[in-house]
Amino acid sequence: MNFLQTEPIRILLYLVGICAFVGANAAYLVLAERKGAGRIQRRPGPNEAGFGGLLQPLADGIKLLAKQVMVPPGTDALLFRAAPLLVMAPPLMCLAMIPFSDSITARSLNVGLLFVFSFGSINVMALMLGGWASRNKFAIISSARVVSQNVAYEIPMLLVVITLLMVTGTMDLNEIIQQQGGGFWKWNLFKVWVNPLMPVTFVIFFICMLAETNRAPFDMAEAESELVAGAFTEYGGMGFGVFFMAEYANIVVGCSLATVLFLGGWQSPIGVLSGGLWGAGWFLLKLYALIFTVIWIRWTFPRTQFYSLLNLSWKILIPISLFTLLLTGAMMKLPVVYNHFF
Amino acid sequence: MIAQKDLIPVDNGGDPTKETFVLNLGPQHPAAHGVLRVLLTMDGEWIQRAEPVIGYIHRMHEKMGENRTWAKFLPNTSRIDYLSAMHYTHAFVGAVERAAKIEVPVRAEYARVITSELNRISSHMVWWGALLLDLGGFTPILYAFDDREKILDLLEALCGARLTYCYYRFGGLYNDVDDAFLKGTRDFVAHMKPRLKMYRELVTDNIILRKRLTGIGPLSADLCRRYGATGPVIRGAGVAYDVRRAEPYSVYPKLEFKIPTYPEADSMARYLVRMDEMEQSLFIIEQALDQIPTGPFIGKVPRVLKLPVGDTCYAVEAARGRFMVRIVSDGKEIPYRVKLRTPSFSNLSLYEEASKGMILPDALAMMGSLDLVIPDIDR
Amino acid sequence: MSTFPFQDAILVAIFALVVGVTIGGALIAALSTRIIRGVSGLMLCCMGLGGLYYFLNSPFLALMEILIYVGAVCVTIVFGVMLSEPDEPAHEESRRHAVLWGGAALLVSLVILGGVAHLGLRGPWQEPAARVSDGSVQAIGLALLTTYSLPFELISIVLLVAILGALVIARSGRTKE
Amino acid sequence: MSLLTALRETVAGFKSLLTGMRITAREAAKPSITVQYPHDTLKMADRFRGHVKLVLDPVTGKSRCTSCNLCVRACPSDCLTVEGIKREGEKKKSVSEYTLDFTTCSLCGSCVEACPSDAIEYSKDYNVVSLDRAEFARMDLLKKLEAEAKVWAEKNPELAAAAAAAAAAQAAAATAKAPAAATTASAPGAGAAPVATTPAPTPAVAPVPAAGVTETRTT
Repeated sequence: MNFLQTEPIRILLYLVGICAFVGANAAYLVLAERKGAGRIQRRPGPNEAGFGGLLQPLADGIKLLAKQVMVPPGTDALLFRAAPLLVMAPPLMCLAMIPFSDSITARSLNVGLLFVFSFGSINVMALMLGGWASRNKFAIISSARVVSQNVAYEIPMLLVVITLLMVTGTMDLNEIIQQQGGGFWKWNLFKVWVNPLMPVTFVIFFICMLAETNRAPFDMAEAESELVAGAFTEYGGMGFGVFFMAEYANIVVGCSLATVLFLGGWQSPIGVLSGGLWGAGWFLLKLYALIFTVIWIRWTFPRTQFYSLLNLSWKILIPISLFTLLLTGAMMKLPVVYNHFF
Repeated sequence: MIAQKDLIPVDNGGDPTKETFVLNLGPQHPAAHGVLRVLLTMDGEWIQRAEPVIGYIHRMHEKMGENRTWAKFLPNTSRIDYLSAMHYTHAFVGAVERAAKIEVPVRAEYARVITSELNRISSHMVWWGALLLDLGGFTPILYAFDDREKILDLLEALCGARLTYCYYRFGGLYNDVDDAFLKGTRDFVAHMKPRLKMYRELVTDNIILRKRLTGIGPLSADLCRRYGATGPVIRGAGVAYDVRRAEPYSVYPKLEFKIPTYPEADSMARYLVRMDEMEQSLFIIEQALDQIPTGPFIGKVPRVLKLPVGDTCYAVEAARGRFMVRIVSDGKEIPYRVKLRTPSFSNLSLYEEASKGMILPDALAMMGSLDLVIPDIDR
Repeated sequence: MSTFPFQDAILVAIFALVVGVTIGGALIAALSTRIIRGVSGLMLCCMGLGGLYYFLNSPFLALMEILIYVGAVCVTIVFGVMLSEPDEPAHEESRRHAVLWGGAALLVSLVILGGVAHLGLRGPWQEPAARVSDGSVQAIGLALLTTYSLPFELISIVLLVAILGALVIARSGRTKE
Repeated sequence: MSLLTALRETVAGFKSLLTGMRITAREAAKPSITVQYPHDTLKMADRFRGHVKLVLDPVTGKSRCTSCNLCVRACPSDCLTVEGIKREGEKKKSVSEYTLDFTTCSLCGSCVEACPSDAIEYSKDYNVVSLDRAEFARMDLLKKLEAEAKVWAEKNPELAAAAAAAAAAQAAAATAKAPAAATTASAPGAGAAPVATTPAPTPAVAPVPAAGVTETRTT
């Protein structure tokens, strides 16, 4: 046990652990998505490879790996190859910060929240470089959309997070979770005495998360009926596979962040059994419930129009999140002011 | 063929700083529904000019009509617009019957109405699902196909085919409508009513869909008239033009139904017209099922059909609009000319004018609301 | 923490890597002919800078560097490049001009480098008694609103100007007729 | 637009989204309706129009086709080839070659309607596959019928025997009339008749195996 806790081994373990977690999630969330879509559409989904289609991700992976890596003529070959790497790195980095349980965190940092956001913002760059380097008109249109969309949604997201920071007073993710212990009514989602609009804040965060990860109904980057495959039109084989996996890895990061910030992370909803592996269990339960919602949403709604997406951000989400920010500030300072004067 | 100068249109309005590029939408593109190609001259995401390039699936149906007998051309008619095969066969059969003065038994006419309206519903379901695919919603098409499958099963049991029915014959039908079919149709009508309510709740009332279609691609009644657009497109522009009422045929005069119109003339209006039409079709089917008499299903037809010299037209209200067949006979066994007036062709023609200045996804939403069937354009 | 073997060597290696990334990124940014690669180099350089800040015991600043410079500024630049760069690389300016401007730029940067180096070598270096900021929200808020309130406000003015400038440019470009 | 209406619209829009999600959740709870095709198959409707095939006459065990070529004339895409021969002792011609070019057939069914003697019908094969294009370009329907006749003969030995006897009688009558021609004429079904006892030779396109004639005579 002592040997396991030495720093190099710990780092190695977590490195392997995170890579495995991201890889397994990315692979099996694809299957879960297809199965979920099948369920909603009253069909079985992939069910031929392995028992109930469990080997489908493996089959897909082999197929993608066996494909020739094509760099189409006219592309910027270096950036074209670099983009898939760049798109996969941020979610891997971000997951290092996510506390899976009170004792399972790859790297605890007192500015963990900021870390997640700063590395999360690189993701856009990767999609954009990939699209630009493809030298494909559809891909470039898609890149332009990705940027405006991500820039537009980063603002309400950060506003929401600032609201939350005012409530928690810390950027350490583990500490944020610890503050939410003792039952689901203590989760930030239900802290209506701090800010009566807390559930709305969560909804805004969730919508922004969908938009930032380019998920339906905000999947402007891959609007297949308009832009063929968007930014990755020219990618084939594992290049495409990595983009595809990164999408799911980003969803995992986004949903775990939502879990940590609003749903009490590894805290048990009933106030007991929240340490150690129990905590990890609760965390994963909440995480996958959110991911399931993301899948459910994708297979229910049509895609939003691009300008109504921006309108939603600038005209609805930003004003509301600004209002909640002000409201939270006022609610927090009201007792102080009251005590001061009376 | 497209000349080189058309491929690189310089359309910057005399302003050299305005950069445009040409986006080749199709012939292989997810939104092109078949092999339509649209040359888009774009300024960013704004469409400067959208030029449809057609002919990729041209099959010379009209020419084929000129070198085979009347009966041999019949199978072709269900392949022009494969989604509303019944209507197309109806128009051709009707034209020949009108020219040859063949009496059609009443039972056959009622059966034609029932099958035509079933076909209209199934065609609108494909449109509904495909439009939502264009808009990025994947699930509705599977729900629509689930219900459409019931129609196809009914029609398959009746005439043996699921798509290219070829069910009508000169003077009647290929098979009699049996009781199983009539009962199945009654069940289907009962099944479909709550489903239409579900469609409305899932999609029509959805805020995202409303935002995407309301106010998008207005096609004024004047524009529709100039390009000869018919069907739900012109009804969506507020004009109550329906061939079933304007040029009554078959037993439609005996049946009651409303012509749904919406004056907004946008994509949402066309959407709502089709949704209402499905309801009206169900209503028509119910009446026809109640009124259908017993009797023969095919009239007296000469073995070797020779039409008198003359020029005959027959129009029907197909799912996409007015489909008209004009046949010219010179008294021989083989037609002198078969002219097909297809609705999708006219409905597409206005696309270039209407899509000017639109943003790409909106233009595709509008194209979806036109309900194009590419073989119907190229025929 | 203490049980890490070759801790110092690894730290030196990482530091060297970070410095290498910074300088390499800067060189790519300055020397590549395609603008898009230049921006990518700039992005690399900013990442390296973030690493340097981290070595200076300021994780908050390091992350802010990445969040703002990579996540926002570089993205905006690439966005601009994407919309503005012509298909063909811009034709080479005449050699005389290039030499002239290059020489001037070199001179200016040498002067700045000399000045900074002079200050660095002459200035008194001392270990901070305690870490200025531990990265906690409270400490940062206090610092921004008391000690560094003037720079903070100045930055917001710069941002305002930048937004206004972007709006002006965008409006003139998008006006029809 | 006042702030209040904007807010109300936002709430109404959000509600419509929740309605949509409720519906998909409800649908997700319903059972799957897929037919797992290669494992399960659907029964084709009685009137299903597959490619045409020759009808096996349940009395004679042969085709009813008289090679009148009406189907060939009715076909809009010229995909049928019918050859017939006039056999001794038979009033009508019988078919000796019936091939369908399935690559051009549009399954319209004009041939079936045109047939005066109900000799062709629609098959229920909807999943005909082949690695060889020629198998579709020249689909030998007569061969298929003969294979069917073999099965039929195994199933109904007494009917087959009766049919064979009838054919033999006819042939005998024919030989009585014109003994010189007897060696060349026989019905294809006759060759398959003794199958009940001994396996018949593989049906070939060439309809008159000389051995079949002698065998028929001996029975």
